[in-house]
Amino acid sequence: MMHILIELAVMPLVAFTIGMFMVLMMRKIAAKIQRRVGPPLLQPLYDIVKLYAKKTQSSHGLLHDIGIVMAVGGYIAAETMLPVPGMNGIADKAGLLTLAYVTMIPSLGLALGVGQCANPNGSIGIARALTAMLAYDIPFVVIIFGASWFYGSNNLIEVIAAQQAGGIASWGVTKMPLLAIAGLFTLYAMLGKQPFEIYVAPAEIATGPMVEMGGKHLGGLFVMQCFQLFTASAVYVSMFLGGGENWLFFILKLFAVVAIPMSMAFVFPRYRTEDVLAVVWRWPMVLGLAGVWLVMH
Amino acid sequence: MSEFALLTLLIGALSLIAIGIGGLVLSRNLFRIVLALSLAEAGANLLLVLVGFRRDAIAPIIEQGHALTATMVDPIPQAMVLTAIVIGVGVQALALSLAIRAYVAYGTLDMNVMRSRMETDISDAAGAQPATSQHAPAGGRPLPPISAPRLAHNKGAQG
Amino acid sequence: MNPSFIALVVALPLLAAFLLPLVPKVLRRLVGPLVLLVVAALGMALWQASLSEPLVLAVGGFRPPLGIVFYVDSVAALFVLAVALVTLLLWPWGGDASENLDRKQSLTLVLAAACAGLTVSGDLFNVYVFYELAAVTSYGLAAGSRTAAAQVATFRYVILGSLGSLLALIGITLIYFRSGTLNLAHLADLAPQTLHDPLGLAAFFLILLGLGVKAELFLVNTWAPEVYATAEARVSALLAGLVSKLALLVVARLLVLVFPLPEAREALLVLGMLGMISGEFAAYRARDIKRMLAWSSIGQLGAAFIAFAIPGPAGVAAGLAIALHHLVVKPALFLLAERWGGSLARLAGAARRSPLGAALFALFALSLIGVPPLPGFWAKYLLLSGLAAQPDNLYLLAGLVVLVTTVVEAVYLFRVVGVMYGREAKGEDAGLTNTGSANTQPASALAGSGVFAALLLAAALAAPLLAAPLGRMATQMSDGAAYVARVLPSTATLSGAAQ
Amino acid sequence: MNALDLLLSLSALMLLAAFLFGQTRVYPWLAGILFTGQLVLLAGSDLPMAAGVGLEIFGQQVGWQLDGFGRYFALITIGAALASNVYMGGEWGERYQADGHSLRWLHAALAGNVLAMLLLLSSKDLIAFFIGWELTSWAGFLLMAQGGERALRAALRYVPYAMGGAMAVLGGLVLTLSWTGTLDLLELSRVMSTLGNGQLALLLALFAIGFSIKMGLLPFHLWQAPAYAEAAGPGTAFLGAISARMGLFALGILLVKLMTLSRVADLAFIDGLFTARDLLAWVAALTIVLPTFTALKQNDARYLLAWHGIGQGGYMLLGIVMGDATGSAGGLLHVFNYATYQAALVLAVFAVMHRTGTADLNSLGGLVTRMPLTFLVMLLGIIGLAGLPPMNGFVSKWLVYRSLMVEGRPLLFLMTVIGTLGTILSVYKLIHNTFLGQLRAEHEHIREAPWSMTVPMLALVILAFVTGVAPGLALSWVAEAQAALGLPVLAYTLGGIESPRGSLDMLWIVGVLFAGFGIGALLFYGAGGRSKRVHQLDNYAGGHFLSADVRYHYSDHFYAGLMHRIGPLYRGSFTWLESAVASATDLAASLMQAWYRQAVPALTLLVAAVLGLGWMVWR
Amino acid sequence: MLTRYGALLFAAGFAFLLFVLFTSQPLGAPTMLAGQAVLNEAAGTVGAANIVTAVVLAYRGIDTLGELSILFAAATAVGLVLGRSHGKQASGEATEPGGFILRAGSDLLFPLLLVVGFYIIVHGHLTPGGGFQGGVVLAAAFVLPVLARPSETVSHAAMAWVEGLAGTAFIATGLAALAVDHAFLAPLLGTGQLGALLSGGTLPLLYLAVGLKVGAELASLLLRMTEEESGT
Repeated sequence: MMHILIELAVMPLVAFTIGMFMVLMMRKIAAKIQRRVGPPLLQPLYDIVKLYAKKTQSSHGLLHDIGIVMAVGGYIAAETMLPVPGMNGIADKAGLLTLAYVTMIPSLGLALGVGQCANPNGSIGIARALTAMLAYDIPFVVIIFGASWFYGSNNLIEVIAAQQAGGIASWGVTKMPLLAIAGLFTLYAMLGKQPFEIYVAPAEIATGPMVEMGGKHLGGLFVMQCFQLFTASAVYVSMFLGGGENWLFFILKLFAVVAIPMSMAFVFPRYRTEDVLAVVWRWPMVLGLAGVWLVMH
Repeated sequence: MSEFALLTLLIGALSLIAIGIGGLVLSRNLFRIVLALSLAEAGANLLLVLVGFRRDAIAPIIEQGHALTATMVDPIPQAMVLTAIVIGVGVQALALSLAIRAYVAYGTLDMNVMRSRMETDISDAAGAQPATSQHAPAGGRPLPPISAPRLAHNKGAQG
Repeated sequence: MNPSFIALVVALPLLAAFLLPLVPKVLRRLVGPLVLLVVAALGMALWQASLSEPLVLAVGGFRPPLGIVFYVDSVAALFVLAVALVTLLLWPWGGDASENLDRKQSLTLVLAAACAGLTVSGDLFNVYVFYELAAVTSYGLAAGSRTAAAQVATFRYVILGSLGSLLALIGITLIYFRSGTLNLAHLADLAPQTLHDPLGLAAFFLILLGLGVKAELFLVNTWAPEVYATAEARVSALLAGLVSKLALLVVARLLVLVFPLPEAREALLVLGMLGMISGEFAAYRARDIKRMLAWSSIGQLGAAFIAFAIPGPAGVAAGLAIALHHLVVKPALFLLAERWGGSLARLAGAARRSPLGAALFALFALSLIGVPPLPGFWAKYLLLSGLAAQPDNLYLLAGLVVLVTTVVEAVYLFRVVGVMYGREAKGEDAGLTNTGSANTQPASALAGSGVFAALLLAAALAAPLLAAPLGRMATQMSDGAAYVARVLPSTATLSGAAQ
Repeated sequence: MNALDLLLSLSALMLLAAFLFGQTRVYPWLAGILFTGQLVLLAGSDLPMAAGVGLEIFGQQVGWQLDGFGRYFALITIGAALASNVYMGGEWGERYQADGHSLRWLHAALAGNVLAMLLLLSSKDLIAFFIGWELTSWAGFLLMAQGGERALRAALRYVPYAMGGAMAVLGGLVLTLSWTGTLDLLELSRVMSTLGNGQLALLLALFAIGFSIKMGLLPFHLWQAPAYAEAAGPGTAFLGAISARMGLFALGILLVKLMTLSRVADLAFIDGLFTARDLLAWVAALTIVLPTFTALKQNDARYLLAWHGIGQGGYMLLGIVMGDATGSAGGLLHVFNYATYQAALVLAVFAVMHRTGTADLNSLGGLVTRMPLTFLVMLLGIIGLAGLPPMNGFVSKWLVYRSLMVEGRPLLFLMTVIGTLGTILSVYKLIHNTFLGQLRAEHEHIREAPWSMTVPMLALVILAFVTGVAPGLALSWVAEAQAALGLPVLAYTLGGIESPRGSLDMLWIVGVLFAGFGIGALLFYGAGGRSKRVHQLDNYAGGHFLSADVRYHYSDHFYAGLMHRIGPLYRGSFTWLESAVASATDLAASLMQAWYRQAVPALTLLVAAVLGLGWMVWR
Repeated sequence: MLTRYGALLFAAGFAFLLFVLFTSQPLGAPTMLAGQAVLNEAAGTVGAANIVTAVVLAYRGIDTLGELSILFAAATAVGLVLGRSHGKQASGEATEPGGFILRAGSDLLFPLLLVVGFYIIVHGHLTPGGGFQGGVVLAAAFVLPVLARPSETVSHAAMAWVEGLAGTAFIATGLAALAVDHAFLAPLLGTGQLGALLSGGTLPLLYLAVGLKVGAELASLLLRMTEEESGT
């Protein structure tokens, strides 16, 4: 009981910090690719502080706020279900599948909040976001299925233990390379980063979910993004990269998961909504199903 | 009576039936139909009598001169024929009277014309469209799926 | 009970019919119902008496193979009762000029006598005579609506019926030709040696076609929709409800006693299936309620033919159940149709104008399609379980046909229910909405169908109690050997007669 | 008089009472008391509850007995009826009567449904079963047909399906009798699995078709959505919550108790390429996916929910077909869970209809401020329907997923997840188009639904939440049902299940989730400046002020991109099938009518006589 | 055209099939199981010299009752079809009477036909003939005057009385047997001397009833049709 309370208090901080640096890293990588300098070290934190500190904060109603609360809170809960070095939280009571569904709660929260704003552009953005969720979650659960079947368990603690037992040779990525590749692909779609950023559409914010978000609503979403980056990469690390033997390796793995594919993906142009569906349902799906077939035979 | 004569009678009776039925089927005139019917009935009656016929036998009437044990033809078919004839008469009379009335009403004795007039009358009386109409039966066939108002441009809505 | 009284069920209605025009005007309207009540009482008494053992009457006191025999087992007795009751319920009370009413009442009485005769007669030619009697009276009644369409339809009916009778007569001639006797028991006794050959089968087929005209057998039932659509509703009810059942009963008797052959059963089965398919599907597209009911009754009789094609008591039980059920339901539906008449489209909103009538229609429809616990279900259950118990695939096919056509039946019957409970005709259609034509008697029609509904509900409640008597009746009827033994106590006399 | 007799007589009494004075204000109170009494009686009685009366008819014993499996469904039935009854008893019923409908008949139909279902659920043999089955179908018809012309027409569309199903069942029944000589369910559970493969396959086909029609499995599902959606409000709720589940009940008895799943798995087709069990599982899986995505296209809230009802049935069947403790528990638990939130959702939609007069998703919007309680009900309901924590829908679906994972069925698993994701999309559309977005000017003064409507709705979602947090409460009934059916029994805890390969403890999960929300709230409200509340009608888009009379609510064609991609995949092929059958019937009917219009019937008679004679003479 | 030939072909085929069936056993040698027994017994039990009559009235008496009823039903049905409602019974215009020869002939023949008819009826149990044949002659006797003088109608009421009473008499005889002998239509009054006019018990009485009934029914049938003809 006590350790869970502690984890609930500590994990958001850890996740926020790691997530923030991930954001920074991504912006840096993007800048390097585009031959720019990129933002300074604490720029993401400045962004959030600025937004929170804004004088004019307008809310479209209780649900607008609650949506943000749900978005942030859902990830906090999800983090508690992830085993990290030294803390297992309630990972043995929830499992991979539950985790996958808990991570849908923030999307729903965001959708509710945006819906309350009564801005048609926001609603359109949410329709895109949910479509994207439909796109990436389908291959994602195939991968979850393959991993659970391979490890014979749904319990992330056991999954990690099984991987750590034999070093790199028993990591998911070596045992199930196809699933790992598909997982990476899916992870990218899940994060809503290029080239899958159509629903957020950061460049044309007026036609995305963020249209009515300002001040701490937007700040909350920035926080959520940090959590999301952490959670998603941690899930991937736990499934395929042997989890965290210790915090150092864990963090390195987390950053690697985000950094490596990003360097490649950033050069692709953005996909349209229906193309996201087509791409995500084609490559990761085929890879994932093939991986599951291999795992099961 | 010789075998040949018997066969001739049989063929005669059967021919009457065949001619009668053939006429019944082919005639369009109501009176001819009734006549054909009575012809066929005559054939059938003849057949019935023929079945009761017994070679070298006398009529089943006990006369003073004859012994009671004399060979007689079968009396039962004869009785049956008597009944059958009377039945035939009754039916024919009824058919004729119907023909008369129908003629009075429709002014024709042609069965085909009468039939189509009758069909029309039935439909009129029922207040229904004529049977040749391609409309759906009253009450409608099983409904197409009910789609919500603005679903039209989204074809094939029901999966 | 003295078996001599059996003759009364035929003689009394005939006597009443002959005397009807001579009875003083005051009493004239009472004669028919009274006589029918007496016949009903006789039927009841006969049923009681015959449940334990069938009654045999040698008419005129001549020993069986020589004279005509009346044979009353519990089935026959029940049908006598049914004849009396149904005729009473469909009695032409009025609505006509006095002279024509006399005639209709006379004809109805003669019809009742003919039907009673059909059920009790144990002689092939006598059956033919009563069949013709029933035929002629039904022709008369069918033409009794005195419209030109009715007369043409009846004429066509007469021609088809007479041709059928002709075939039946030829069939009887064939049988007599081969066996030299007309007594059914005697024929049953002789059949294995003499009639179970192509000739016997041919004779059976001819008789089947002949009697099939009244029984609405497929191939020879094309008259039914025309006649039922043009005749008065209660006449249609009589023909569809009563007369068809008795022709069917005769065919069944013949099948059980004389021709218990697989070929005969197959013929019945195939024709029954075709009847069900053609009737129910044709009704599916019917546009007016009378023709819909006519087609529906063709389908139901097809089911009864299928049932009687099942060998043994199971088949007879199923056939009886279907026939009796239809006997109750179809006349009631025709009575309701008399109340509404007209095309289905005009029924729109009928439930508002006549809630009781619409409710009764729904009740009968439910029973007709066999929704438990209404009696129609038990009839269908008996039929299907009988079919399923047969090893031959043709029987299974028949079962499939029954199932499929029931679905079709449900669709068109409930389409009507839907129309009745739906919105009333609006706009230009409103003028068409018929509020009951002048020559109908809505109240008596509704009361009549109400009585039928009461019978139906009583049967539903008493279904467990009815099962045993039905089984007994079926056993009695399907036991050919017992029939022979009862009518011809010793076969020794027969061989004596043959000498 | 024992407990089951009492239960059934109470039900019959209620039916009678509904007929006699269903239109009065007293009746709902009486019915509420009686329903509650029935619930208490059911929950408190020892199993199995056997009826004191039994009949013998045509050589068959007909009797009634309620075991754990039946009681599970019976509890849900009466619970759903109770909620519907309360809802019907207040303002909704008055409006319904004022609109010219008969409340008496509606009450009677509801009571009749309950009675019929109880008879079905407690049947001891196939005859009693069939009686119950048909009564349920027609009582359902009665309930569907009320509420106007469209309801009637939709109900009529149900008739051929219902009858087709009933006839398939009846055919199976008589074949069973013929092959095994018995109709007693207990006896059959011993002998039926010993039948040969061919016979068993035929029986399975007949019964399964019959039951699937009721359940709305593919391809027999087309009737269900309009029939359920168009019924009168509480009728829709009741029908949606439990009526179609009678098909699941029957399938459960057939597959598990009578035939046994292992025997069903023996029935292989096409050289063992797939078995009957696979086939059923795939039908269930497709039933999850296709109707769910059809629901996504609906623009009427009632239809949307009704289509989801069809889809959710797939999870239940899939769970039962998996046959292990986890899967079958999931399937069975989903019956209860689904009933709670579906009834709540339907009632909420009808509450909105009660106030606004429409359920068209393109004519609503922004009602969250007007009807907050109804919004809450719908929010919790859709979370349940979508199968997300913390509601109970998640638990039952999780059990099914878990079973599919353990049994190693990746494609079926994928189907269930696709279904869930589709549900999330579609329910968001539901709540967005109804409660979020722009408030229409004409809805500005709408009030919250009256208490008689909100109380049953809230009770249902609270139940759904409580059994989501502590699924053990409902799982005790499920375990009892599993035992009665002969399935392996799930070892459950209050919070879910305890398993080394992955357990589920909803108490902890929900606890953490709410703790997370708490921290989120702390982060949001605890820091930064106070936010100013903007009026609901004070909106800008693209820098342009949007006044209330401009309709800018984004509702139509909600998932345009998705539809563009997947729309062609399911373009009404089943509708085509249905209309093909209808046209074929029409054609056959025309042919038959032509037969009866032949000009010279005598010729037919002659030909028939000649052919028949020839056949008889020369065969 | 195809229908025409097809129909003829089928009619011929029907006859051919019947021919095959009826030649499957020798004609002219009937099995006569019941027939022979009747031949043996009829004289003794019924007492009619004409055994066909014995069959018609005694052994198969109920057939005859049925057949009378058919005639009655047919006549009633024809009345129902053709008959008008009250008041319009008589035809409007007077019809031309027949020629002299017809009128004189009919006057002459009427009594003759009556006598012949009754003779045939009452000797029905002795000689060929009987109620049906005699009844037809009687009917002819009553129709002939109408042919001669179409304007003179025969009273339907009287006809109805004859019809009703004759039928009643037949059944009453049967019922009397039921009362006396406990067998409907059983022969009563002994058999008498075979071949005598007053023999065969109730048979002559029954035949008389049959004759009157047949005569009246046929006459009324014919008269109705002639009225219909002249009325239109």
